[in-house]
Amino acid sequence: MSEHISSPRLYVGIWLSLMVLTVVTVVAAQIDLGAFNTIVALTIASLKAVLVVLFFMHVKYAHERMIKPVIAAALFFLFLLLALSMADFATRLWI
Amino acid sequence: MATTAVTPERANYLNAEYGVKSWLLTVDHKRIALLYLLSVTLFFFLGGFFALLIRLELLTPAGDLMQADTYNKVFTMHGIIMVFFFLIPVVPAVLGNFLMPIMIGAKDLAFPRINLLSWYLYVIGGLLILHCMLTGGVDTGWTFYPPFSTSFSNTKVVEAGLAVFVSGFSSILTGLNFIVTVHRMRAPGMTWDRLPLFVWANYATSIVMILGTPVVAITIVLVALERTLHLGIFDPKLGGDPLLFQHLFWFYSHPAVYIMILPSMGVISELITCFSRKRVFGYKFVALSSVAIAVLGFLVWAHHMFVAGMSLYAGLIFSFLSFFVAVPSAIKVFNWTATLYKGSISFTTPMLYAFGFLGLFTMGGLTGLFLAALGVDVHVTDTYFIVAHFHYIMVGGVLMGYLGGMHFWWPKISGRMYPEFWGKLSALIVFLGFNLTFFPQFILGYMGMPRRYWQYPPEFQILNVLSTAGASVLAVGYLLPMIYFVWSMRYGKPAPDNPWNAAGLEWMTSSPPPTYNFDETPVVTWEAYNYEELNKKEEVPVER
Amino acid sequence: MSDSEVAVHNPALRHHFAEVEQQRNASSLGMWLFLVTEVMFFGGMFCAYLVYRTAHFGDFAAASSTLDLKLGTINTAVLILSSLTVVMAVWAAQTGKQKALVMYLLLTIVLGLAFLGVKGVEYAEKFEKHHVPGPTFHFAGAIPGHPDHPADPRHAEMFFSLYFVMTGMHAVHMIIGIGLFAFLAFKASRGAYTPAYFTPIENAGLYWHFVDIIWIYLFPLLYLIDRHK
Amino acid sequence: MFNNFPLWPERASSLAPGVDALYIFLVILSGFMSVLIFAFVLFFAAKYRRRPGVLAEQIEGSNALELTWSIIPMFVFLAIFVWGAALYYKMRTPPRDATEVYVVAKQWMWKFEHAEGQREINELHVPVGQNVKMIMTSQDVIHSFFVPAFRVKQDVLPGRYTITWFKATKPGTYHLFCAEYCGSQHSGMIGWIDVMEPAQYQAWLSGGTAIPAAQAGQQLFASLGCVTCHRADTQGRGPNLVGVAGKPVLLEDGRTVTADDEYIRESILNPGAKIVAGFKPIMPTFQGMVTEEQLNELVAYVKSLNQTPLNQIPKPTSVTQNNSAPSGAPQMQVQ
Ligand code: HEA
Ligand code: HEA
Ligand code: HEC
Ligand code: CUA
Ligand SMILES: [Cu+2]
Repeated sequence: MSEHISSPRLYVGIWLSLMVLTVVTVVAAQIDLGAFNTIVALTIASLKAVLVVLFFMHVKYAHERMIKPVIAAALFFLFLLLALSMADFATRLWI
Repeated sequence: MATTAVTPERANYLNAEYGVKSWLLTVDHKRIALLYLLSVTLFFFLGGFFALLIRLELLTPAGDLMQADTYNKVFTMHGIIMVFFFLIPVVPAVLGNFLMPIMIGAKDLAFPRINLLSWYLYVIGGLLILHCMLTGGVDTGWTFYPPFSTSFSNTKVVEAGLAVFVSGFSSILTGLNFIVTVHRMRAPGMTWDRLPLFVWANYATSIVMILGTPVVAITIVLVALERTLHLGIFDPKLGGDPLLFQHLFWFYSHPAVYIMILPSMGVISELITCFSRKRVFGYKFVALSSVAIAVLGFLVWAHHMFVAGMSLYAGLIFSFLSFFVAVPSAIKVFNWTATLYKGSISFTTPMLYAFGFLGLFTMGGLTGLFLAALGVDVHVTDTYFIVAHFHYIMVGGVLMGYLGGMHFWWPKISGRMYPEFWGKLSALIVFLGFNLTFFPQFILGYMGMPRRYWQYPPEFQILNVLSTAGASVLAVGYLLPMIYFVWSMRYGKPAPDNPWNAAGLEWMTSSPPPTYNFDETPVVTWEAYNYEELNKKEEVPVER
Repeated sequence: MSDSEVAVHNPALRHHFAEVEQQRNASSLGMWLFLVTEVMFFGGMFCAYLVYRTAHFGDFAAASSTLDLKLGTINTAVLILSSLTVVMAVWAAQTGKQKALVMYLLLTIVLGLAFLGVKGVEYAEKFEKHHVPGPTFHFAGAIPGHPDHPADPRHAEMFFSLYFVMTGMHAVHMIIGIGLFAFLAFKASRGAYTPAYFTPIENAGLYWHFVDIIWIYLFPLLYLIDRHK
Repeated sequence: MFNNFPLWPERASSLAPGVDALYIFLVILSGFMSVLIFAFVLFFAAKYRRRPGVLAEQIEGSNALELTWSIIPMFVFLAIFVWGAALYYKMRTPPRDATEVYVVAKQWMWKFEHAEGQREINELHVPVGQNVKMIMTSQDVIHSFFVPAFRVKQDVLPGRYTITWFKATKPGTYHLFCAEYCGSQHSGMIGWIDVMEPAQYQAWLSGGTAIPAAQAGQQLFASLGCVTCHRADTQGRGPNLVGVAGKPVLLEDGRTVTADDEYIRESILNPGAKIVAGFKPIMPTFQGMVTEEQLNELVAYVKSLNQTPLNQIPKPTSVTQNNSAPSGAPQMQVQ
């Protein structure tokens, strides 16, 4: 079994990026960007999540092949839950 | 015929160890399956007991047998027990648990201790619901709709919710275990296109268990918090929307109906192939339609909410999607029928159940189309038409499949044959009793009798009497197998390793199997349902 | 690592697996599937939040801006740091640095407790301000950007209900994680984990990162959106 | 033929024949499919029953067949969908000329209030041939308004309005059921719909000394102080409500919504939710100060402001606004 071991330097780098992103999102929240505030906040959050998943959770180097499909499935079904629920709530105002 | 075998038994999972502890602490998937069998059966009879109470109350239009509140608790307990404590675990946790590892040539599930933990969670959930029942019960219906459940019911909603929550985790863990097992534990040569269809079906079921159950779990937590801590999430007084609950609830509970039916469909594939001595028609389509049902099943949940006050557009979307989930079911039905073509069909008890399944599932499924059709659903929703629809599938379909499977694999599980005559008789009784019980309910429903009614206008009585009569026949039909299965454990003929000359790795090990299933890990070089070769060897005619 | 020879004798190999690789893959697949269920579990709450947030955007913003941004940010930093310590713990286990492993685990526990402590301070503040849903709830904020437009206190109450449920569930997960790490640290100090067998550390790590990710979303959703004046 | 053993309830509304037609179509279709499948199963079972010396023939499958029996059902399903959807659309869009009945459901009774002011409990009188729109809300839990003879059903929710409508076509007395489980006496929450000939109905209407809903609403409008802000000119602190109902309203945040019943209701209970463009959010909430019935009356009054005035209601001065009646597809919003 060929185990991939990332170097602590990479981890610290990721950690620093996460911290920077945190600062950015907090600062961005204070600026009025209209609807973009939400988008920016969630984009940054997703960016952070991706970093954590790929490097801290070792998905980038996973030896188990099914992990990526499993994550994709989780996101897909989460999306279904949110999107199809909103299909009701968002259209109630329609005529 | 009633002589017990005197020859010393081969070492098997049953005689490997003795004592209560060897059962309660076992990590052998086969023993855990038997633990499930025992507990699930208990709950079935309990749920059936409540069903009988329902039917007795509805014998007359007046509410004369019990109080209204009692009736409400009775149908609620009936629903909760039958759904969460019987039908959802029954096929995967009993037959699936027993067979999945053997069928793929593994020694056990991937996580044996987690498997045991699932059973304990199930039992804890079961004890909670029993406790809830004995200390006052719950009267919200199995659907727990707020604001009734959160602010108006003064029964034990939280406790019932907790029971469902805990048993939900049992089913999550089972699903998790199955998926990992199928992916990682297959014997050499057991490729995906050689998997028995029962394994495919359970695999698909597991997907639903994993993705759906957590949502209902958190939903129930929210209801409980709203009740106890006055958090306001569904509360219309705070501007909350009770429909949000319904969305979250059905996000799980619609897919959950496929948790119930898929494993049974898997059983049917095994039965039909074996007793028509054929490979299944369109293996790939039957296998993939299971996965398709599992996935599409997540797209249709709000068809339970057509009159609930959803937006018009959501109604249209969900109705449209609902029809698509019927397509893979249709594929299955057609393929099973085609499998019979040019077969060599024998009418053993399991096969009779399979025929029963085909008929009743088809009718139940087709009436599902009535419900998915918006205009008709508006009229029949929340009437007995719905009750009939789901009993046709859940009792007529799932239960028939389960009983068929129990008869089929009983020799493997217990090492004994069941009495064939009584088996056939009970299959017949169940079929007739079933139709008598639930067919009248379709008419009743279209006539407008609402469900969850403790008393009803007198013009509905005739049909209700028929239904009650049917239920008592049905009770006999279910008690019979109970009796002769128990009887056969002692007095049944010892079963050969492969009494049906069936395909599948489970038939290549001894009956009952040894603790680690195979003396030697099998290497698979043939497709599933290789009846071609088996038929050549066949000379021993099947016991009729 | 040359595992193939070790495999046969590896005491960690359970009877029903053929080889260590299979067992490791199975357990990490199992762990990921468990995380999928967690995603859906929190997904239910996110769904509720999405629905109400879009329906009562202003009222929720009003309630949201009473949250303490400073504490929230600090907690985010604490949690991210704890993710680093966890991944370092896994690294220590992979490379057989047993002392470091225990140290990193303990550090994670400390950070986790710090997070919970800060959360506790925040909760206490809600109690003082009567921002806890229930009969004593009271809210009198205005919609951000519309100082003369009072927010609907009922919707604010829903916001706080969701706030407590979501952060509460998150905290419960943290507590479980901390318990887990305490147990692992104890075992690790006894030398239970080696480069050949450290699955429990790896899986607990995955769990912790997942909890971290939940917070990564909770933080902007609860604290940040429409925060500006 | 089925007089003693009917297979469907009386057909007493304009919607009923359509629903029954689809139903009967589905019965025939499913009957046909079931018989077809059973016939095949039984035929194969008999023809290919096990005989000594005859082996089963192994057949792989057939992609052509698979495609056939996936695609044909799919089109059949699509047809059913379209048919059912058309009916549903009709059920959920009340005609514009419908008279309105306000319904308040509570554990365990139905309360009705006619536009003319008649109030009834568990019994509703309606004229034959007239479109009737039910504007429904609940005081406690979810109920469901179900009249089998009309083939209509709609859940009734607390905190908001839901709407259904029907046009009775046949005089008679029909069951009204509560179809959503609502607690102990769910099965007792039943009543009658009396469908009368128009003349009879007029006689029934004039029997009582009811105050029309809109008029009662007008009195409330004065006594609750709404008039202080909502004046019939442009001088009020609140918008002039004449001609508002049923029309699109531009909101402060740029959205446009239709001022349907639900919107008016929300404006009274939760004025802050949707601010009319150009106004300040100063309107106090009347949550808790008005009962569901009073709320209905207020809504009826606001709507009456741009209808051809009901006979008794004095036309508010300076109204030139006119008539196209409020209407609207039912629509709901998260409250
Ligand atoms: C195991 C359980 C199970 C299964 C498998 C199903 C399967 C289906 N169900 Fe059912 N259903 C329930 C259990 C189940 N249901 C329960 C418990 C409820 C009530 C819950 C409650 O309120 O308490 C319910 C309620 C329910 C409703 C809501 C009714 C209401 O409350 O208003 C609807 C609406 O669309 C529906 C639809 C369907 C459909 C379209 C299918 C489809 O999957 C069926 C597909 C199968 C077939 C269609 C048959 C085979 C096909 C052919 C032979 C093809 C040939 C046909 C043609 C060419 C026409 N079901
Ligand atoms: C797996 C699911 C399942 C199963 C197997 C059954 C089985 C049966 N059900 Fe059930 N049913 C549901 C799931 C199920 N049901 C659900 C989900 C609801 C909705 C609940 C709700 O609205 O919330 C419902 C509701 C429901 C109603 C509607 C109640 C109402 O709306 O008012 C009725 C009425 O006839 C009914 C009847 C029956 C009958 C006669 C059986 C028969 O098949 C049962 C036959 C079995 C037996 C008769 C047992 C035999 C045992 C003995 C004879 C021994 C006696 C026992 C002891 C002494 C302990 N069920
Ligand atoms: C203190 C002044 C005040 C009082 C009292 C008041 N309103 Fe209003 N109302 C307003 C203002 C200002 C608006 C516009 C801003 C908004 O939408 O909240 C408004 C908006 C409305 C609307 C929406 C109108 C539209 O054009 O869309 C309705 C309907 C309404 N009020 C009904 C009532 C009723 C009924 C009452 C009495 C029970 C009432 N109001 C009492 C000030 C008042
Ligand atoms: Cu009201 Cu049921
Ligand atoms: Cu469904």
